[in-house]
Amino acid sequence: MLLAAQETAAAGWFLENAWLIPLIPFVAFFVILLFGKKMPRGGSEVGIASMVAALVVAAGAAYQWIDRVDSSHGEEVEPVIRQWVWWQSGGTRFGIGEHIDGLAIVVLLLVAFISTLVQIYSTEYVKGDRRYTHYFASITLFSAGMLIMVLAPNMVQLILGWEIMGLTSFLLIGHWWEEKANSEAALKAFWTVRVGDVGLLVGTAVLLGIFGTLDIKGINDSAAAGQFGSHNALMWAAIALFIACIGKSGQFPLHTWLPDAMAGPTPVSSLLHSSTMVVAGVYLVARLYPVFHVGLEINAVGQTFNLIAVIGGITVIVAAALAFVQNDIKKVLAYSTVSQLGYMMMGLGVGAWTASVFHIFTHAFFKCCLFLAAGSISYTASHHSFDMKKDMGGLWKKMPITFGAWMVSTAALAGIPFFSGFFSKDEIIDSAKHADYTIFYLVGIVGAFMTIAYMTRATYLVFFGTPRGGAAHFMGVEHGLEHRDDHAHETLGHDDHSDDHADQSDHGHDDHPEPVRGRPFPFAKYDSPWKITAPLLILGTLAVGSGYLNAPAVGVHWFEHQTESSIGLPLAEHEADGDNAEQVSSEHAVDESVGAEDVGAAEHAADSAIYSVPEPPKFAWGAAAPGLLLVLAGFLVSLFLSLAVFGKRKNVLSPLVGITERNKLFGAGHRFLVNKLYLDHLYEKVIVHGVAYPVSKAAYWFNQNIIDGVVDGAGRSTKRTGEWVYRNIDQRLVDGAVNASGMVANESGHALQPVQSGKVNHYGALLFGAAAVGAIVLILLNV
Amino acid sequence: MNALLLAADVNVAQNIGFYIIAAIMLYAAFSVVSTKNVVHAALWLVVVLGGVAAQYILAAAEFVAVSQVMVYIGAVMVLFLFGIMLTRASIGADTDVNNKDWKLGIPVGLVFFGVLVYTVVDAFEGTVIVEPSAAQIASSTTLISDGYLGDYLIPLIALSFVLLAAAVGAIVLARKD
Amino acid sequence: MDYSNNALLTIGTFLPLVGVLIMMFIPGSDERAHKQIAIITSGATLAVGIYTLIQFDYGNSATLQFAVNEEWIEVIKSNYIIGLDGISLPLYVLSMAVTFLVAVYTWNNVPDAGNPKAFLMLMLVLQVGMAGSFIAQDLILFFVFFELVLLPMYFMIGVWGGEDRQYASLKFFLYTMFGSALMLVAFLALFFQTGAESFSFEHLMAAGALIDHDVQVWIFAGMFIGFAVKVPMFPFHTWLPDAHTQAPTQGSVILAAILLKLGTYGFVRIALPMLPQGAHEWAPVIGILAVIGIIYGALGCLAQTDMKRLIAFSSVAHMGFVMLGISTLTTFGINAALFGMVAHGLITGMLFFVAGSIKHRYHTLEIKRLSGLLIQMPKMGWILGFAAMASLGLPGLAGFWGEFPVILAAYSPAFGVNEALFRTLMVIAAMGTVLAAGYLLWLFQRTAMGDPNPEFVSHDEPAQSLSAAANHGADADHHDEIHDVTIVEWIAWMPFLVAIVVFGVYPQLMFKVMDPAVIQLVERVGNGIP
Amino acid sequence: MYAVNFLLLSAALFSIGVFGVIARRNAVMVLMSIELILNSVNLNLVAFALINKDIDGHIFALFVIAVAAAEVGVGLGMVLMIYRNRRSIALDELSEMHG
Repeated sequence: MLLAAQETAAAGWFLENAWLIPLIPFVAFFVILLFGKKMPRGGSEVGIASMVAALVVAAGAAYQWIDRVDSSHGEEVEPVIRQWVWWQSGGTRFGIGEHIDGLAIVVLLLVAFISTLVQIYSTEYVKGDRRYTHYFASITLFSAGMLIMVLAPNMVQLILGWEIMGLTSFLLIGHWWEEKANSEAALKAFWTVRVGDVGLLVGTAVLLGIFGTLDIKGINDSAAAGQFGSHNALMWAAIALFIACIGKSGQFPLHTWLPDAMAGPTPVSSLLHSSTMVVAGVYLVARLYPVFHVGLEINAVGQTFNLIAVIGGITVIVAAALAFVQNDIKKVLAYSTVSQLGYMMMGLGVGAWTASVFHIFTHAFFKCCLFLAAGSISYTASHHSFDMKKDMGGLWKKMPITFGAWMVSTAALAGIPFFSGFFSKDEIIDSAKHADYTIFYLVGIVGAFMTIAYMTRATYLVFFGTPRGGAAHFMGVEHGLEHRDDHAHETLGHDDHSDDHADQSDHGHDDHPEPVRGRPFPFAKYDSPWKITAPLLILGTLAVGSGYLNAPAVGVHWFEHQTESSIGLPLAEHEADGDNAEQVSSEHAVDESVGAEDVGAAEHAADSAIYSVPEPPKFAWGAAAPGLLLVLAGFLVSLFLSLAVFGKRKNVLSPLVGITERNKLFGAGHRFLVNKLYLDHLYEKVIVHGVAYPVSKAAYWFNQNIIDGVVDGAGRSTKRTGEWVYRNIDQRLVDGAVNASGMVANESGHALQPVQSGKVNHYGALLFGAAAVGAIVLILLNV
Repeated sequence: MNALLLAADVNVAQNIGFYIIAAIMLYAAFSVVSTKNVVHAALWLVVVLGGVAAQYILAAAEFVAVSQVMVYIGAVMVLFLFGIMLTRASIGADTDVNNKDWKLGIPVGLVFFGVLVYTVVDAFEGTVIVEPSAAQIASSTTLISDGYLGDYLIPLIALSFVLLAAAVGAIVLARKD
Repeated sequence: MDYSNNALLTIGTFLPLVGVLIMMFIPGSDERAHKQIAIITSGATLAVGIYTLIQFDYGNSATLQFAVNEEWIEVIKSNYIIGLDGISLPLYVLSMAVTFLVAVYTWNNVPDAGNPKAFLMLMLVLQVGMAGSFIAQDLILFFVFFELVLLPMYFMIGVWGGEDRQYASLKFFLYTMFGSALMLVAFLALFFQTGAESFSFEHLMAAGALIDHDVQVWIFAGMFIGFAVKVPMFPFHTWLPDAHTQAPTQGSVILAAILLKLGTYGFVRIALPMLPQGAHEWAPVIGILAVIGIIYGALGCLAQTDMKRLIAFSSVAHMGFVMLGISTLTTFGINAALFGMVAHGLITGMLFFVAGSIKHRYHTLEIKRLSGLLIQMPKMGWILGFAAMASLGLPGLAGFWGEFPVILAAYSPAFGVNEALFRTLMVIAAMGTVLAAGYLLWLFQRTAMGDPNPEFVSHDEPAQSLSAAANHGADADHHDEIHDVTIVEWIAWMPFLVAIVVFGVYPQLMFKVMDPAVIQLVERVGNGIP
Repeated sequence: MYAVNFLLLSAALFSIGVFGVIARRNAVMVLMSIELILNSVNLNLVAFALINKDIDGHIFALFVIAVAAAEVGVGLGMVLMIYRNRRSIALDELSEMHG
């Protein structure tokens, strides 16, 4: 039963039937759960097939959406909405179905595509796992949940998808639940996100109270048109919903669950905890942007900060600082993810909707790629260890694909020009400056500096320097020097040695029998098997290429054009004063890449609308220069720091060799090389030990002990409160009152026992005496 | 006798009759609960029961009065005397016919009496009984029988079962096996 | 009203008595026959229930259907009036389904005290009382059914319960009797205040609204305590953990699934529409107590060391949500409350089943001693996880629909009830969902995850082994009791599991039935408030 | 004639009966006291019948007489049995009902 007559005519089959996209993996989940174990490939084939099918439909829908936008000729592009009755109350019916527009298309494609790659990757990575089928069931259910959320036409469906993601996150983080640490990380993730979800529930209730509907389109339209009772209520709705986003998207101060969530298998980290699930919060803000924009008065005249931007900005800096002191490669990436999510939030907080959504898009590719690369390293080179200091180093020679993908993605993450991250991140920073949010502009460029710094450090530790631990083992085997008969040998050789896995048991989750590994690509025969490296190649390519969908630097605004109807608010020139406005308007005249009609339409809309978001600024190299210079500075500082700190320890020669090579490659001056010891001394003693170390240590300490401590403490004290209440109030007071009455009865029973003499006369006396007393009472009452 | 008593002008006589009988009854009742001789107690009880029957007649309830005489004085009292005999109570005075703490009964009884007097006086003070006419009295027996075989038929049958059960029960209890 | 005098409901309600009669004449030694008869009888009852579902006119679910109005006790003007509408239909059928499944479960899970004959007979009598309460449309009739439930449950706990059964059963009995007494007084007051004309719901709903405001408040107070004890609401809840902990599995399941619903059903069916002004005055009090119950029950859960007791405490929290929904006096709230009743019945029933089966295998429910269920009994462990997820209100499973609309409703309670108060309550209640996630998942983590307790691992297998410890058939010591879900358990549980998913995924199935009736009810309440 | 007369008489009889029930040690005498109480009740019933001009009071009185007869029968039967078993009908020696 269709909920209401919705305009879907001539939208095209794929757009009309986009509801199939989540439904396919959802059904596949049940198929895997019920029949997966009996299938030849343990259900993974169903998972992959369903994701491919979803991807095909999503791609079809994307194609038709592009067609729809292109044929609209500058008019407002309506989203395609279809809903079926899901539940009703008080005669009001609520639907389930689809709400598909540019924003939804972007994330749909993203999720379907990355899920497919990650599932393929996983068939190798978790091969032989005891709960292989469960793994694929959960990860398929995750994709279904995310797709449900993305397609949600109303808040209830959004909550449905949101919570399904939370569930699968719990299941997958705790995939190896035999170890207490893993199950605790899973619980922590679920609880922390759940704390945020209070905001989601409350915010939804407030929205229903304000707008009388839960349909996203209805809410957005009313909010944009100013049709809400009191601004106060809308503000509270926005704050409540944003709390949910803080929890889900790992924003400060609820970000602590995300690094812990790395206890899950690496493909899970790459899919859920970097590229897709954690952007759900950002997606929610983008989806309901009019609510947040109006409710929190973003871009209002004279506003210098707002909740979203502040939280995002703090997250950027704090997480980046934390990433600097991690030894676990996945934790570096996790903090990096948190930091990048902070960028997205900050972008939304300063009105840079398009840039933020585009950053969701590009970030997903390069961050997923980084995680998969980390997985590839641990799978092949480091004996399932993620410790950069103990088990890695010098891997670039043996793992060309992994190394290449990592480097490209790192460049994208760091925002080096012409890699994808540059186009999105720089635009966020630029927009902040443009919209007069100077503080956040500074936060943005400092964040960029820190990003490249920690990534350089990590890259150095993983791929350069002396191989250590597991990596040394791995590298050593190549040279034929040692240990032909152990596990590392098996990693490389294709002959079967499946009988001896004794050495694995010290690494926790991989106690199960190691399966026979797949074959690597012939041109990188020491790298991971092809099922792992193929996704890396694809994602690495996209880490470069995806940026060109919306590259103002080279004059491409295609992405913006496709998604701008999803903002829910008209675009308008921000009324900035002084040089800024002049500069912008002059750029306006120069840059003709946006059609004159579009500008006219937007300005016209801006005149009539009450609220509007500023149009993305026009790109200028001059504006980007400070950021780029800081990126360069960050790279250099971190590089020398890394060389000095980590390179020195192994022997005297290798760091020297390493340093010369790097400096030749990047054309840096020899002076630094000569003065290496000075710098070493300076950085290590002054900056590292004097400033950076204590600061980040302090931040980490603060994080682990205060914020995390608050989280843990809240849990612990809640439990203690529970115990106290139970012991003292329930058992003593409430139950005590009940038992006391019993006891009184009992005691008085003892007291009255002599009365209970068994003598008839006494009974008679009591009976009549009581009757008399009763009669007297009655008389007195009636007098 | 009824007609004589019910005449309006002999109301005084009726009152006097009532008080005399009442006085006798009360004395007899005190004796029942205070005498030390069981047989005497039974005999005083006969006096009380007879007095009650007399009061019934004063209250224009002859059928009840007759039943009272027949059932109580005729049957129940005989039962009591048999009971006394069979339990070999001494015909003479008993030494400890009362409980150790028999005095408990005095306050209870007095309180009860006080409550009842208060209630009765409070509720019926000044209520004068309109004497029923002769015809009414004559028809009262008819009305009673109508009541028994009409509205109260089921309770009557139930009561007969109770009596039967009591008879059987009494036999069972008293049998010497 | 149109009384079709259709015998369907009467048959459906009293059919279990036929089974009881037959069982009476079969010697208790023939346990198998008793189990068979109980299953067949309750199955037949369920079949009648399903037939009722089919015959029900869904387009017309606000009006009473299959209504019967026969003379019963004329002296006190009480009639045998029964009928079914959208509010009672789900609960009516649920009671039948639960009894049937519990009877099936009893097939090889007779409680330790033995004597399945008496046990099953009591269960069937219990079913009559439960079903009757949901169809009664006359206060006296309702009261009779309501009280009929009490005795079988008392015996079930008192005879087949745990170590402390005597205490628990007596507490249960006295507590509920205390509530019933006040409730009866309130019923009679209502009867006399409305002119002592009739006990029928229809009459009382029309006449009750006209009672003087203050009188309504007092009568409502009596009903409130009566029903609140049954629900149970904080602070009348202390009988519940004891009763649940001591009751046999079957008793716990029925108690959680149906019995608790009698209280909330009473609020919705009797207290609200008959005393609108009373309800209006009491709504904030109910709301506050409900929210205290939510938080308090959750805190209580966190402190528990016994699995069954934990689940029992969670009932307090969940029923808090139901009561909060009712106290908003909105369609959203009452719909959600009704949904929550069914959902809680299914989910908590399921949790008690699992707890019972774990106890059966391990002879303990100490959370500390249980560990690694997922390794020893993977299916059981996952069912526990599933039920825990459903219980904490995960969307897509039934529990969500009992909580989420309540939160929506609490934002704007109806008829001028204090908004600021209810918004505060809404936020606190939403926080309750976090606590729910806390205690349920913590329970799951401690019992299901990790390695099995060496105490329960067979000797031939090293304790630290991570490979599935399913094969215990070889050794003959007590550990071979630890096996995964049996066939009988599957049969008894599968409908619960399926229903939790189906109602969670497509809640309209139930909302559609309830909503028109609820709208009518809320209108009626609204009309009664000046 | 005043209604109070009958009622007060009956009240007095009742109270005396109550005293007897409490004070007496001999089971037979307790039974007698009970008879006193019953008769006072009967007197009340008949008086009310007179006041209200309603024959029902008579009917109830007759019921009470019948029940009283039954009661005496059973009561004495019990007393006999107790006597046979214990050779005493002193009530204060019977304390099997001791709580």
